Amino acid sequence: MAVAPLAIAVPLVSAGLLAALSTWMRRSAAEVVAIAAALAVTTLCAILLVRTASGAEVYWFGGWEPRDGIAVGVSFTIDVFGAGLATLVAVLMIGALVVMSRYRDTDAPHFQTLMLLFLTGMVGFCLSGDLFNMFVFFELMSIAAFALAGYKIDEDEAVEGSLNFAVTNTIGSFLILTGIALVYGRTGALNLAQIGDALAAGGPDGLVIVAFCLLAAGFLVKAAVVPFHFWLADAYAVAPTPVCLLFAGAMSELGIYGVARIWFDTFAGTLGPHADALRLVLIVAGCVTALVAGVMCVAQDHVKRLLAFATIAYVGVFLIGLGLLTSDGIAGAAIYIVADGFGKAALFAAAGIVQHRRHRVSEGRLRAYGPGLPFTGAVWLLGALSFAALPPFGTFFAKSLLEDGLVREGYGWAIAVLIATSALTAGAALRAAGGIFLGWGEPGEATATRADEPEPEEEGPSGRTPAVMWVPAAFLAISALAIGVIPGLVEAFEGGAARFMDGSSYAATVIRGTAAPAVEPGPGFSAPASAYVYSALSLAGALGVAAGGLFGHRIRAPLAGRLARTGARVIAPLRALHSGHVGDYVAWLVAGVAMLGGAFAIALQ
Amino acid sequence: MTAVQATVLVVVALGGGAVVLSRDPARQALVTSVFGLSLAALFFVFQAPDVALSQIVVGAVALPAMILLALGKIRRRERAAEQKR
Amino acid sequence: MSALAYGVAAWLFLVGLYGIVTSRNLVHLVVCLTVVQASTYVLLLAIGYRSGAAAPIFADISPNRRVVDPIVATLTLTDVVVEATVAALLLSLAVQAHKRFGTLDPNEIGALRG
Amino acid sequence: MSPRARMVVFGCGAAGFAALLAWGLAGLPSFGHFDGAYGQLLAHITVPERKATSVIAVTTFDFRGFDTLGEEFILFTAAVGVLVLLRLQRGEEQVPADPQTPREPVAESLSLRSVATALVGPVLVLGIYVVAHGALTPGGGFQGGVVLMSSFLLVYLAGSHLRLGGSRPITAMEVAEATGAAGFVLIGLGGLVLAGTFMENFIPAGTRGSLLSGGDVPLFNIAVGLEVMGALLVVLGELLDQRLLTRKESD
Repeated sequence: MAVAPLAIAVPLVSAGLLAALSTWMRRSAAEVVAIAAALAVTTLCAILLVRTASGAEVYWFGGWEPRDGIAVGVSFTIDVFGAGLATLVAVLMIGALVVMSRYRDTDAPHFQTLMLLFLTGMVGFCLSGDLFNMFVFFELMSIAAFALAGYKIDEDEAVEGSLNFAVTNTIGSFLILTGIALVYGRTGALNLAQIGDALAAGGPDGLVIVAFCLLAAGFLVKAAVVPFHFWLADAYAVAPTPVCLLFAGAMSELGIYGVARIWFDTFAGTLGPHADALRLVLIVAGCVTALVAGVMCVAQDHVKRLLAFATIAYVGVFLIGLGLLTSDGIAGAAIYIVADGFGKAALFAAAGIVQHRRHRVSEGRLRAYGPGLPFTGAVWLLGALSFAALPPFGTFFAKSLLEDGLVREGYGWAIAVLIATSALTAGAALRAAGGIFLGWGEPGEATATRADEPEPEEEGPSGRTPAVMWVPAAFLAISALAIGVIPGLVEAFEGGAARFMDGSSYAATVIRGTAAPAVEPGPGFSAPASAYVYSALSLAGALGVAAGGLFGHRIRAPLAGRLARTGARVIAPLRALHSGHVGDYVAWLVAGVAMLGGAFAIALQ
Repeated sequence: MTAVQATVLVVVALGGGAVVLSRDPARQALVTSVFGLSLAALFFVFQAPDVALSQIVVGAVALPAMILLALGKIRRRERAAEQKR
Repeated sequence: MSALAYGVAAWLFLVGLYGIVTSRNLVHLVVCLTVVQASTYVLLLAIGYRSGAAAPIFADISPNRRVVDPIVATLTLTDVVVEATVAALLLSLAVQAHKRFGTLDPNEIGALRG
Repeated sequence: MSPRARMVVFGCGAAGFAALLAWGLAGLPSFGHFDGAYGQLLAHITVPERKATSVIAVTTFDFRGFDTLGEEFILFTAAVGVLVLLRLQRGEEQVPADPQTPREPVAESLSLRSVATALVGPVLVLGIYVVAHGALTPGGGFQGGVVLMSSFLLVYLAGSHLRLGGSRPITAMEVAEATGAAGFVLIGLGGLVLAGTFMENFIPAGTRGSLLSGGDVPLFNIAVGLEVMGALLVVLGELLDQRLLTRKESD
């Protein structure tokens, strides 16, 4: 029964051990300890995942069980999505730790210590069933992430990116804390299930709406939804590549998970009647995020910054899925998170190899090298095709579920946004592939940032790719592909989504200890023909974007010139907004909270 | 609400504004220390002595110390850079 | 009168944000962030206060005495620790920023664009 | 954005945010009339079930002890983070800031030094007292840990070198904080092994009011005290660092 606390205790004790012995411990020993701890966490989370397939599991710390419906202690309430996300995090952590073993200047074992603490924060956040406890683990995750993002302190961009990250996300945490205070003031409870029960008893009023708005805004700052997103590109572009695997593959997604968790377990009971209006708000926010970030993604020359904007674009897609508030949408978003998490992590790993071999991250400059790095190119191509949501990638099934859900709820127009996002991000990634691995396009002088020629991250000769770099990259890329061919995958996720959305049986399990009712297995899923059409459209769009980027300068037609000028006119002010100035970012954050609050006030009143 | 509580609340509100408006960080460290103490007083009158103690040790001692030490470190570097020139 | 306590919390949040947005010095900015955080302390403890109640420490009061809410105090204790840690990390970053850019003014720091 | 544009964006946002906060805060129970069942339940079961007098201490370390576990590791993370962010870079070496006054911020006057020396003992004792009485009166591991930290700072102020076991003081402090943090988890694991649940109390509660009452709460307090003292000393020590980092090639 003690699996859940061990998933927290093992990495924490290991982290303490590493720090205590830091002066005397050899780097290789630290790596072994860290990887062993990550493996243990993966195993424990996988056990939880299997065990919770039939219903949520509750663990009361200190043995303080609820009395008369009042939670005395803190609980982990583990359901299949929470355990699944924790497992994903732990798997990506293993990959990151392996890649990191060739990382130079790791200041071992402090890097490993921070990574384990980061892991614990994320796992705890996924498993927790208590609002304040979620905040505590959220903070643990954030603080470790700030330090990891600023790890390369000898680069200007790392210091600035980490500062922007830390300031904006800390304000996000205060929004969450204010939301917690409001909820506690109303219900006198902190356990999610108990809050849900208490809120459902009263009607929705200003306090409930504002509390939900503040909590959601805080989580969406971490998820980087427009206009809270500015920090993300700054931080992800400069963080060490192994850390990026986790940032892009899991951390942003946890913000979306947080919003989903508090909606279904606590607020749906009272705000549920207004779900239609909330759906509109969330889907519109998701669409804006996906499109803005998709366009910015195409406009990037810095390879890691390009991937960072792709991350934001997919956060928008996940938000669309969550916004549907139906089991199709949730299951689609969940499959998307897993498949896209592996795909993006593979792309970042490939970017790390490119940086190792070429000492460059500017796409324009990398074009000058001509064809090369075929293996890395293959990994990159898989990642790019995963963006395009081609069958049989997991993203294909996720996207077709979302399309189904959108049509069913009357948001068919949003399918165009999904296709555009796939086309823009995959197009940018394919353009980069053509430039970096085939040497196509015109070599350019980079202007975007000063981080064009960072110090090489890894030690050792850069003439070949070490196994610890290509094995994880290949593993991640193949996982992104393999997710899609697991039989019964979609049905399993739909069952999980149905459980995840059932707030009342969640509350019954936590407060009264009753087992969750069995979920009727849904009908088998097969992607409709339209999904293949949409997928072909995405791919065509992507190829168009890539070709335009690589060969557009050769076309002398006046129409092409006008198109390019219009594009530049759209992108220039958008780029100017991403100023790197922390004051700007905070101003936008406050404006974003106000906008979200206004939208919620109109929608939920 | 008692008059004492109301008074301390007003002091805290003014203190917060004063911290923000002290644009010179060294002076701000001092103002922060006073602000931290006023918060501690507020927690005492809100019947939270544990929090008040924590606030005294963190807000009035540890935090200003960290600010001054960080400023000191920055100044030392500035001075060293000047000497080199 | 109850508006005063909650109003002070809202005021601290907003004035701290104003300081952050207009700050010309990273160290100043970090301190403004602690003002925002102070807003959460005030809010939590104001919510948990009960008129005429004692602190929930039964060393020298009767077990039946009306006491203020102990939970908010516990939450605030955690919050205070978070303040210290965030401030420590951000001040370290400010020190590094000065080393890299030679200034603490966010207007003059600018490595990341677009 | 220009400062003016930034202020416009912020001004509009802040107005909306203020309205939002006002709307939400208006729904709270009026000041002094909060009646949360959770807090009152804990207030009433603390003395009979845990034999400790401080509800806050028992809530912090037992009922909601798991939050405190996370909190301790937040502090721990920050200390490790500061060590990482302020570490020496390749190509940098440690040089004294100013050879004439190698220990600049130390109190210069003799009287201040003697005062500092005289205070070390009492402050140390006070810190230990605050840590030890955490289950009974206000205070506890966290507050005591900061007081303990101050006593070490006084040692520094008084001008004595802090040399523990021949290693760098920061190393010793890192060991202290890591031991405290890991110790907290290990006590929790003790509950798992001896009582069946992680962080469950496994020590007899003792009699109300005595120093060792409250079961494992005093143990947790000691772990936290060690952790807080070590972590804060690491942070302050790194910021205090007398050495200046300069590029080797520029010398």
